[in-house]
Amino acid sequence: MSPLAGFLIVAALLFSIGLAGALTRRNAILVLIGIELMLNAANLNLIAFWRYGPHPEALTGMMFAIFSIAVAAAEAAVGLGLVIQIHRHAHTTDIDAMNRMKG
Amino acid sequence: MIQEMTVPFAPTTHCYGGSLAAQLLWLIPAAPVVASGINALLKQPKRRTAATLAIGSLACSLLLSLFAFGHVFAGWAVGETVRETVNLTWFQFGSTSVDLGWVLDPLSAVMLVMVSLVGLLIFIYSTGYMKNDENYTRFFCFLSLFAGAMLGVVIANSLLLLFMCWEIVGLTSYLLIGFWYQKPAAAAAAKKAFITTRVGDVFFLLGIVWLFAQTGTLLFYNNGAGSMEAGALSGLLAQPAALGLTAAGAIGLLIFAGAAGKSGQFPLHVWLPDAMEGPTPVSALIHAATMVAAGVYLVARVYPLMQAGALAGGSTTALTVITWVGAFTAVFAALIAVAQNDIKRILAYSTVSQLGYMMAGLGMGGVAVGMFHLITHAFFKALLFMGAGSVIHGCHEEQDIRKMGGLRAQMRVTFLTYAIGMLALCGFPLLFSGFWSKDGILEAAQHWSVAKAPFYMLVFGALLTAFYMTRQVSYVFFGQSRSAQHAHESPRVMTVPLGILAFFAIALGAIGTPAWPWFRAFLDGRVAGFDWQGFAEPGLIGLMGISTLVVVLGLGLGWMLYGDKSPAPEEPDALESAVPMVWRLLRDRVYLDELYGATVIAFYAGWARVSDWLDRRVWGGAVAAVAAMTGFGARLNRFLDTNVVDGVFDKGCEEMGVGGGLLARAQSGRVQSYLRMLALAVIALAAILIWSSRP
Amino acid sequence: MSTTLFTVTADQFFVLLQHWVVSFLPGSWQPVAATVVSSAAIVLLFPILFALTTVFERKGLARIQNRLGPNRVGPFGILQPMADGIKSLTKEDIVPTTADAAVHFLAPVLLVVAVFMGFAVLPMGRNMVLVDMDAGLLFYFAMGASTELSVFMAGWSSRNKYSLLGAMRAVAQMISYEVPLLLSAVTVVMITGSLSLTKIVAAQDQYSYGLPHWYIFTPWGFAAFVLYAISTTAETNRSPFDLPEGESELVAGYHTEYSGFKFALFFLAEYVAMFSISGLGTTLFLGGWSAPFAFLSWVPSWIWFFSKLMMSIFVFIWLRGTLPRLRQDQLMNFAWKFVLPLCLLNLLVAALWRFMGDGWLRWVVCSAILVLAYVGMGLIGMRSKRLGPRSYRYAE
Amino acid sequence: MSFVFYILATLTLAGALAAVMLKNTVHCALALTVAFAGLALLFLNLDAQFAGFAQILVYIGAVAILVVFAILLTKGSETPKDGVFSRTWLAGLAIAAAVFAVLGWAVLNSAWALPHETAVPEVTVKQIGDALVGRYVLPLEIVAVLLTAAMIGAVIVAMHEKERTK
Repeated sequence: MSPLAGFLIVAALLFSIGLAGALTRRNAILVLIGIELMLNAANLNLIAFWRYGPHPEALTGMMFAIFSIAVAAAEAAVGLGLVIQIHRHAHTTDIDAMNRMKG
Repeated sequence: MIQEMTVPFAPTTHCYGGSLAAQLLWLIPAAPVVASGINALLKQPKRRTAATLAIGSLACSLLLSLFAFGHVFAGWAVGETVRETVNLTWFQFGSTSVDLGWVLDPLSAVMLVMVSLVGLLIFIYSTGYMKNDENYTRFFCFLSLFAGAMLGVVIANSLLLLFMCWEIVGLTSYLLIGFWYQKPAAAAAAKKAFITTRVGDVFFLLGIVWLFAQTGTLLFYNNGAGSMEAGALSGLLAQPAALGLTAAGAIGLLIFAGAAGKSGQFPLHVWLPDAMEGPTPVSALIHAATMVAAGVYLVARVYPLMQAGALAGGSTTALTVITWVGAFTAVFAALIAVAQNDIKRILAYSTVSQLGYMMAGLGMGGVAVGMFHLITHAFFKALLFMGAGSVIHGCHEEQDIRKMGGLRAQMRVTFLTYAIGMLALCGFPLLFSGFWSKDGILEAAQHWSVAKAPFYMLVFGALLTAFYMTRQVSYVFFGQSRSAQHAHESPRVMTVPLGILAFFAIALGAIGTPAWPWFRAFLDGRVAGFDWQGFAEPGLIGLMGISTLVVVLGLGLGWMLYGDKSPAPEEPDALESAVPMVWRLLRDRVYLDELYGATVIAFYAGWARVSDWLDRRVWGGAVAAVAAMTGFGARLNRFLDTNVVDGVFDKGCEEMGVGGGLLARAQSGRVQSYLRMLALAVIALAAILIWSSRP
Repeated sequence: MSTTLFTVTADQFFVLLQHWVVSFLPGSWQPVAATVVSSAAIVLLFPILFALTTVFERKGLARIQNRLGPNRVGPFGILQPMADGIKSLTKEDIVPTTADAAVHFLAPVLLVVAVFMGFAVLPMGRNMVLVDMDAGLLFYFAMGASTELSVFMAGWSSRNKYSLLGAMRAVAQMISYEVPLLLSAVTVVMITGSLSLTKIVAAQDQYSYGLPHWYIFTPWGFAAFVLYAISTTAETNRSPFDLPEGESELVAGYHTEYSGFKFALFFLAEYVAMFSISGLGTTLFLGGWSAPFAFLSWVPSWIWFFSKLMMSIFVFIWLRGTLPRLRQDQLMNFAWKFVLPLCLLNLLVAALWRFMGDGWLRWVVCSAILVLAYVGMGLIGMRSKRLGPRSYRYAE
Repeated sequence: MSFVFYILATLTLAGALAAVMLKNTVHCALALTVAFAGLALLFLNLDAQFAGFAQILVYIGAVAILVVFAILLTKGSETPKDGVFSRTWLAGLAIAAAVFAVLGWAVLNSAWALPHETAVPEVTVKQIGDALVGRYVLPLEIVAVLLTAAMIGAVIVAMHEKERTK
């Protein structure tokens, strides 16, 4: 099995762990953590494909990963900001309690 | 010189006539019409202003007419016949255009002077006659409107303008006859007058439309393109119409039918005697001098059309018909006049018969003969009517001659002028105008190539005329007074016009004598020299002898039968005791009204009932059916709407709502359920992607 | 000629020593052995320096406060660190019951490791760098980033309100000043065009008219150095910015619940962090191991590096002795409203400097901009502050 | 598959699992940092030096601290009253497993087509710098704008209630 497959398996596993976290945890912040993990799994995939891809000198995979890191950081900041604000209003971070947007 | 009219229509005024008179011709009818307009706005008590306005406007029209007459006379004196027309395009549609215009030629000049002069005198007379009537202003408004319309008819160069003024004349005659509308008889008489003239007018309109269709223009004279000019006439002659008549002949007859209605010729004369319900000045002005003369003037104006195709000296069918109708009316009306007891009714029948004379004159002798009799008749008939008016006024509204008598002494001036008028009417030889004008007609009848009968009828008519006039005079003026009150002479404002008219009744004869036939020359545009040879024409002396004989015979008979006897009112008339059957027939006006009642009126009544039945049953039924249908449609629509449409729609919305509810549950607001759905979607997509891309 | 041989050997003494030691091992192991030896050297050297600086600092402070400082243990108090060391080792290591044991223990370890990692890329002498990494500076800052986390772990794990409060303040301060730190370093990168520290030192190792090309002598360099110095003092929670372990209010800040050896570790980590951040400062601005004057270049390069290092440490101690402690909001406002804007401006000036080409013009323009900025910001800052009597918003 | 890779993989996955499973939220955060560090090392293992350091600097340096701050500010550190996992945790787990199954299946199926061994790409920071301002200048500018917006947004969102609704 090629090393790339190994990395892909690890990334997939990491992704599903992140997804499980996001789906099962009650605390909003942990959902965000789950999402961060999923994003990182994606970055790992990018770098792996870049490393073992046909044109590493094109740097596409790496650049993509770098930009994705930047964006993920921004997303984390805003997400946590929102969670803090919700907590300040609803005094809870329980994700099930936050269903004000119910249809 | 006519400034561009800023009225909506853009008239292309190809004013053929350049002279000032032609230009200002339109002012003559305009003045009285404006006066009537102002009068209409005045309040009832404004009596003096109304009268002065009416009289003033007609005086100004008279002056202008004299000026125009002078202009034409000057032209005639120099030797070239003046015919000046001013034509305007009323409105234009596509290539054809409807034109109006007025013409100044000897015929219209003479009529202008006659109408405005007689009208003025009657206006002055009526200020006295109507003094104690409360609708004084309204009376003068209608009178001046009538004068304006009549003058409009006279100057019209276009059949359409003529027809419009013709209708206004008809309207004013209706208004004036029915002036005392409180009296049911007056109202009925006005309606009768209006409807019978309308019958004539229908044919007249048909004639106009046919003429317009054929020649494309309604103008009489349009420097060559007018309907009365050679080009159009030849076209009309070429056109065959029904019953072997040429188009020209047929149109001529149709127009004559209109004239017959207005001038009270035989079949349509029934309205004229009943029109006496109106005030006497009205009868004098309208039913003696002017309006009834309009018909004769119309035939004179359209004479070239009538005469088209006539061989030298010969006669066309149109003219023959006119002559026969004229002659018959003359005799017929004269016969009835003999048996009448109302003073104005006798004069009415006399007018009908004299109009018959004029028509016959036109038919046989041409325009000049007819017109000369019209002019003279206008003066002495107006005189007679006004005389009768002053008699009635004097006898305190008494109209039945059998209750009058011996007024010779009490109303001296009226008697004198009335006697002059009577003698002129009968055609007393040499001195009176009536003699010369009637003599002209008889002469024409004598030379008429078609038949001799009209000549004898006219002579017999003359005899009858003399007879019933003497009967009337003797009943009214001679014998002893049979009425209780004491009759008094009318005031000067009434007697002065009588005097003036009396003078004209005598003087006018001069211009038509064979020795100096000025009037005929003036109309035909020939030079009129004075020479006694005029009398030397073959047969003229004989004719004069016959007519004189006839007149003297009539007078004698009349004096013999009635003279100074003045019988008691209930006594049977002298003639009645002689020939009671004929007398009663004549007194009841040959039961013509009853005949019409039975035939025409019944016919229309029947049709009215039929149309009423049709309207109520058939159309009504149809409408009711349609209404029912729509009602049913509406109910069906409501049923469909509520059950089908709403039902389906509401049910659909409900289902939508339920579906929405289901979906809403999916939107639980819990983020994780969204994520789950997302993940499921990812799995499904990935599976599809992988499954589809396997080798 | 012989002198150059001598200077070279002196200069490269440690490198040769390393090669000599490594040569005893079989070929394949050599690279690993080389790194092990070098890192062992670093790990040994800096704690010794730490010990020295503790005394050096306490004596320095005393001198500033017109008192003697420790002089009981050994001549002039030289052996004082030995005493401290033995004291901290023998003291009982108390762990609060409610504390989160694992995190409590892990915090100091992570801190020390993170701090020591920084030295890997610092060029301490001519080709005396442990790892000549292409993205050396980036590696350094990456390693520096985990210090905040360990501070937080320390503060939180001891379940003590004061320590948590102290940790929060420390982390907030360190994060606030990390941005200006990076930005000032970036100006140097912009000019040299490379992240590798050896290249940066090489770029400064030239002399014109006898004056060295150190970046500090350029207008933007000097401004960047000032901002860098401010940020470093804040990063290491030293002197005016030592609010977190402000003894007067928060007892000992985030490491109140630590005692014994763990407390010593914290202390060690703090000082080593100071050494490594000063080391970076010298490589970036003071020309690393390059001599101040051309004619002095015969002196071994590492001597220059360490002397500059000690000069910086002296400045730290000097600052500690003279400046009063800043209040938390003043500290934060100062970071975000004064230091950061000037760093951004400095970036602009550096860009201008680089693209204006040689000549006196760029000197005038850059220095003019910077001077104006400093004066302006100063005036605005001063005018808005009401220098009236101290008002306590929460105290009363 | 080098020995180092295995160690790093287990380290990362353990960190991730801990981050998801642990009861105490702060521990989860710390476990998360371990996972981030593991990933950074994996990046270095893949010779993506710049990405690795960026990962450390950004994630461990900033995001971890952010998460921890968030936990503290929302009193996450006290043990939650009613269970750590949401009511429908089983469904979530099943779905995650399903996702992993699909991904794994995809990877294994295409494993034979993956390239085995390729040369170590020689990447210097200068190349990355050139790429950033050369080919990827637009994404760079957009990310710059995004980061500024996110910063301002986050500040406004989390600003203290009192001032904002004055």
